[in-house]
Amino acid sequence: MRLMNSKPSRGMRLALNLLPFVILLIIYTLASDARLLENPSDKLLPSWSSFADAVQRMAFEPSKRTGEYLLWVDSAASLQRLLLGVGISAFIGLIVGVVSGMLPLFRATFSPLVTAISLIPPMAILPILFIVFGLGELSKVMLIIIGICPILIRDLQLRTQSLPKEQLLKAQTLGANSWQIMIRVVLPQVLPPLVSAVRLTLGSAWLFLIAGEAIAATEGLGYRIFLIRRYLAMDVILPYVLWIAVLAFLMDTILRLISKRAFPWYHGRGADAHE
Amino acid sequence: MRLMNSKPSRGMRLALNLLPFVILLIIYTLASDARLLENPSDKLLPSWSSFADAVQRMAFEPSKRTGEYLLWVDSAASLQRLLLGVGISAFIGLIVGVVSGMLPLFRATFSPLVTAISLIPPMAILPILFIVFGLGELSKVMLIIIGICPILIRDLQLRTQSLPKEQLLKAQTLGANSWQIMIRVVLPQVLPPLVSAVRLTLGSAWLFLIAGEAIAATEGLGYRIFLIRRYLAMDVILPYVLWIAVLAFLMDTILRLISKRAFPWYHGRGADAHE
Amino acid sequence: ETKSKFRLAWTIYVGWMPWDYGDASGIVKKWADKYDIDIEIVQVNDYVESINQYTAGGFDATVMTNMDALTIPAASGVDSTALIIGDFSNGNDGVVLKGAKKLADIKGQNVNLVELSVSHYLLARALETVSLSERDVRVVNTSDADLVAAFTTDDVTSVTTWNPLLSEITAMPNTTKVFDSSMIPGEIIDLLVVNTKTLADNPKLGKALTGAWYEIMQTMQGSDAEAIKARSIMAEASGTDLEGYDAQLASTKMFYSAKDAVEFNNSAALMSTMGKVAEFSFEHGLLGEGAADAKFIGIETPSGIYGDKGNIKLRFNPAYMQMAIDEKL
Amino acid sequence: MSKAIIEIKQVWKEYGDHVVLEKLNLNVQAGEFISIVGASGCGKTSLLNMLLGTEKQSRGSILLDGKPMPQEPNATRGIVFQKYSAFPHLNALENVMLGGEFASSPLLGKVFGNERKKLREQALEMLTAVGLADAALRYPSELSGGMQQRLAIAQALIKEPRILLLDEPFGALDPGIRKDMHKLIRELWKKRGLTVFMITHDLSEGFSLGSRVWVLDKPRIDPHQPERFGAQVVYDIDINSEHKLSNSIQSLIEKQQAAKVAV
Amino acid sequence: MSKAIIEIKQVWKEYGDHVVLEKLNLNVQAGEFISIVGASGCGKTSLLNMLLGTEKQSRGSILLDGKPMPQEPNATRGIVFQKYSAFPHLNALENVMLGGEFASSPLLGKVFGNERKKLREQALEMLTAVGLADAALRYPSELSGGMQQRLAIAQALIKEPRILLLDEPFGALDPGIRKDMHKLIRELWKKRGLTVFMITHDLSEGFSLGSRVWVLDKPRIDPHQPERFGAQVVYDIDINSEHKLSNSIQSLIEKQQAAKVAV
Ligand SMILES: Nc1ncnc2c1ncn2[C@@H]1O[C@H](COP(=O)(O)OP(=O)(O)OP(=O)(O)O)[C@@H](O)[C@H]1O
Ligand SMILES: Nc1ncnc2c1ncn2[C@@H]1O[C@H](COP(=O)(O)OP(=O)(O)OP(=O)(O)O)[C@@H](O)[C@H]1O
Ligand SMILES: [Mg+2]
Ligand SMILES: [Mg+2]
Repeated sequence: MRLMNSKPSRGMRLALNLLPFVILLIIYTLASDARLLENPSDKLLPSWSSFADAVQRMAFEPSKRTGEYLLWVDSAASLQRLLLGVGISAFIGLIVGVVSGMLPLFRATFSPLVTAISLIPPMAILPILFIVFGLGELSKVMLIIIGICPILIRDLQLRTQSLPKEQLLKAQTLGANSWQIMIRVVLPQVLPPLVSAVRLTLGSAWLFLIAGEAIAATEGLGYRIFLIRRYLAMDVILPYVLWIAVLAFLMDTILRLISKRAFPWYHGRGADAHE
Repeated sequence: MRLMNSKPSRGMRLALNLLPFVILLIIYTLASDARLLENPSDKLLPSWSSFADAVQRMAFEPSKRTGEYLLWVDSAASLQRLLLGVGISAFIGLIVGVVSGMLPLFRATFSPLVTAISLIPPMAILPILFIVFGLGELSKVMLIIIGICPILIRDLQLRTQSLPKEQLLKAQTLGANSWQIMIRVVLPQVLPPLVSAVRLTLGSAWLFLIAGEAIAATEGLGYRIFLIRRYLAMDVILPYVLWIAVLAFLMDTILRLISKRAFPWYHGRGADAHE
Repeated sequence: ETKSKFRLAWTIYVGWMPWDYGDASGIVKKWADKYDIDIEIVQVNDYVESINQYTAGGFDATVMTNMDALTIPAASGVDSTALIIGDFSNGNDGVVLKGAKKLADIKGQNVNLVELSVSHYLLARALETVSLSERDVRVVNTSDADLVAAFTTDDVTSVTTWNPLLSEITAMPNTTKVFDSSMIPGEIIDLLVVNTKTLADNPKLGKALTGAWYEIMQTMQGSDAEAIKARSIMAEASGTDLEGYDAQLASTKMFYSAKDAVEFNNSAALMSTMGKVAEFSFEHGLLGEGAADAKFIGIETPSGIYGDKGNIKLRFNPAYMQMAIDEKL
Repeated sequence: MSKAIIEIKQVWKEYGDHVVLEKLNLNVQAGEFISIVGASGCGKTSLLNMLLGTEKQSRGSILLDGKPMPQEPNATRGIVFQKYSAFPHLNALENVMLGGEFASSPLLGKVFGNERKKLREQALEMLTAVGLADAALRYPSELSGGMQQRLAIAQALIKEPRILLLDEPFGALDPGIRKDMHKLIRELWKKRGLTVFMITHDLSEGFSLGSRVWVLDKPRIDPHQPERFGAQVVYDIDINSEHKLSNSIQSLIEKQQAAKVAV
Repeated sequence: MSKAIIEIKQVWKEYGDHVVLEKLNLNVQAGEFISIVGASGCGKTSLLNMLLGTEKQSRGSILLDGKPMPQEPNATRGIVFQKYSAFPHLNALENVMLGGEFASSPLLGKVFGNERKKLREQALEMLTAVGLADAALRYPSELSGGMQQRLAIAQALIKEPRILLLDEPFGALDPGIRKDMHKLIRELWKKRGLTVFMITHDLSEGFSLGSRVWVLDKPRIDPHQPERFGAQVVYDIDINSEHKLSNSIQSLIEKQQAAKVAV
């Protein structure tokens, strides 16, 4: 049988899924043990018990300084910034993208500007951003917005433009004006692609969040990682990184489920599998 | 006439295209003049002549310290890292993506791992990267690779999986084995999507490049921006940012043209406009 | 103009942690209330960013070293005053080599440090002592957050940095601190810098800050329970523990009393130090393209003015610290 | 003879140098069913687009009720395309209600309460008329190709357009389903007194449905510059009065057509 | 009677609880042209997939030349789908040459020099046979639907398969073009002595092309559990010997079919 035709059984697949993770864990344990044997105060590859201690300390014991449970305070702060940034970006992306996709006059005016902005790596203008927007919450949220909004706008504009021309004509023959077509025909149809686009840009949003928090913040997941990076406290950094990955995964999953629930016509069996 | 049906004429469109840029330039000039009037040695919004001086100095005069033409040295260093990182990522993305898309056994083993990796913001694991790959060129290239490779792999896997099943069956009825199908049927067909995917990830690649250079380097565009930030020399930072945007634009354009040239069957009039 | 709301930025460093304690313990608020003003204490992760913000007008007061006060705000034409001299580094900054035992071995090596910072200055001064120059090494700009991680890799053989990074690095096996700031005492000075014009228009700000600072100094000194508690809080905020923080304090010459600070401020050594710093900064292009020589920017100290008298942008003015001594606050 | 609903006078359609249609002179009475046939690319859709108002003739004039044709689609002319006709995010019922909602609610394009109930009833009636009563709550993607076209027709008819434009409405359907659709469209046309223009590639469909058939073709061809001359209506066949004649012509055309296609 | 090329013995096809096909018992002689018709979803493609080797029967056995059917597609059985049949990144000539290249070059799947020349000639011959000689250097996207299907057929035939499987090969084509394709496929079948299985939705196509027609349908239906019973071959009509009979059956089926579709 050709290799491409041989499919693993259910149980086999699960085993294969887990295999690389198990191997990684084993390698880590061996390497960590070897290093710690040589130098017991080595911080690079902490033992599993150090991880447990660190998690216990960060998540379940109040900080001496502020009495706060740091992991949760950091998570709340970061999530709030992320959701604000992504939410505002999605809103702007939707409105500007749809209007720009529908109205040639608007598109001619703003599309080149959006393209130009999207070419500038936000990291390069970080210093400028902080000067313009200050060091408060605003600048962190703005960094996310500047980073992902142009992508969302361009995607939504493309989606709007690629709606079948026939639909827009049909709506006109039903007596609709531009505004009605926008809110009843175009907007609802680009919502599911908006959710997909947001899911795709979430990774970048996390990046910008961490970069922003690294420079100016007093709490947040990125802040904490950068703060303790100076001490190479891997026992805290690695759990934080994993926690970020878990949060990212949860957000992606939630968005996927919301989209499935809210837009059955998009994910229905008829329309071929938009995952 | 409905707003959505009114299209600007050719000349009108050009004028609209330029409008926001002209407005931005005017606003900048006014703001800069006002600030400089108050404090002539203000560095935040330099005058146009300071920009000209700075560009002249960075691009066309040898540096006093090293005798190098800094802009070009920086550009060469950054471009080399970028091209290496993106090139290697594209190569890995193509190979792993195609194999993973074609072979269910391989996919079951590696796909969850790639997903997990893609969830981790590379910025958060920078210290780990440095420790593993050192501080040299390798770590900067690796940062780019770790940042964009998972995206490319997942995209290429999806593209491979979404090739019509009929094609793969047809190839089998023509007597091909898995290897032949891979190199003659699948690989050539996912090359154009690979180019599109690379174009989409170029923005992220620049981001990671700049982040990497900001952390440890002796030359490079990101290095210079973050170094010069120490004395707020906007007259150099802004031209550098613009220059990065120009480079990004050129790379995107070149990739687009290459794709058009190399894959006429993909961009042909029959296949509806893959931009 | 006079105003009633002020913003002070601080960054994590042993000599600046008292500001965090002053904020957390309410001492700053107490003094602000006394003068009927508001002072917001803002922590900024990134040191350079906090100075940039100050220069752009985002903060009224910011902590920084004497060198950065000259090269960033003063060089950008923002007239600044060193309101409080908090401490100088007395071993808190150092040059560390891997393997080698003496400073001269640094020749030909890559040196990882935050370029154009006081570390860079320290390295230049260190090289002078063994008759080397910057051309004999290769400086690699490396962000402070990643220096410790960087040092664990094989390609990094020498670094110049400050605490707490320095103690993390020297704690690693096979390392030698071949030079530190205790060999150039009083040259790396940590200041609270205030915009001169704001200070002139709002003397209340200077009084409140100075008053608060010396009350904090009083509290954190010694080994009574309250001092321990204060230093524990500072330790945690900087990501370490009491023991680690005390170790850092040990290599810092804190001016706990205003008297010492004023004395240091008025000494002739300060002016000659600033002269060295200005020359270093000029050589590295830090004074801006308009600077014809190191004396382009005027620096006012009680013992005289260094540089251009017509372009004074940095002032060491002991007036408010003197008020603290005189208990006029 | 009654006043024509549509008059096409000396109409040319050109894209740059490319002459697509030339010198069309045609009058259409209300209630006619005009089938338009012709080789691929000869300009059928261009003609329909001019009637819809999305494209403007290059020369000449097109009159609707004696007045120039509005330069935009509107509710007087309904349209059904080969595909993409229904809105995928609305179920069948909502698709049909949409036209009424646009008219009653300029701001939201959506109505509630009693008004909604009324619209709903009308829409259900229309769905019943096209045989989709049972599928009222299904999304277009859950409907077969034939059902989607029925839906598109229902959607167009609820606005009671005087003119119905069909661009290969059954081109994507299986032969069995086509026959049902023919029956449906014939009934609707007769019952509602519509004026219908239908483009089709299927000659027998064109002849069996239409009351009049227009055959578009280029009467002259310059082999070196095929774009120099446009297509005209080379045959304009009234099915009712000339049924005999048309039969013979039909076989003639079929042969011609087959010969062309074979290239 | 000669040995059957394909024997289907007591074959059932189930997906989980859903019985798609039940108790099929059929023998096919080399050189037969079997048209398979039946309602949508009744299991025609499932049957073809078992013959192709991409799906396995749930029970029973399928024999090819008396041996179990290989469980993978291979060069003995060519296939033409309704679409996606040609490789879009190769021009027509390269598409047809590909089969030969696979055979001659296991490593690269690509041949050069003299061998290439030979393959090229064979491929051109095949393209000429299907009437695509002039379009040899065009990409599939530059070919019309009909031309693409010709190309797919040429591509399949160059491997000289003994069995040709067609799944609604002309379903997406216009009626005029369909007729040409019928002529082509009939010629190729006769000339090359192929055994052909063709699924079609068009009854007249099935009857006019096939030497034998299988009509798939469910003989029993449980209205509450429609998935309990699978389809069988309810009519197995030999066109040559029973032409008269088949005509009457055809009209019967057509009526049945039409009634179903109208739902
Ligand atoms: N917007 C346009 N710009 C330039 N040429 C066009 C445009 N629209 C159509 N054409 C050309 O006009 C000719 C007629 O096109 P049209 O779509 O009207 O043909 P048709 O008869 O509907 O063909 P088909 O049967 O394939 O739908 C074609 O040659 C086409 O290439
Ligand atoms: N992989 C599968 N898993 C589950 N059910 C399937 C699968 N493939 C087909 N079916 C079901 O089997 C039945 C027969 O499908 P099949 O594709 O063979 O029908 P068909 O006769 O070819 O229909 P059509 O004329 O629409 O092509 C359908 O009800 C379908 O839903
Ligand atoms: Mg057309
Ligand atoms: Mg099928």
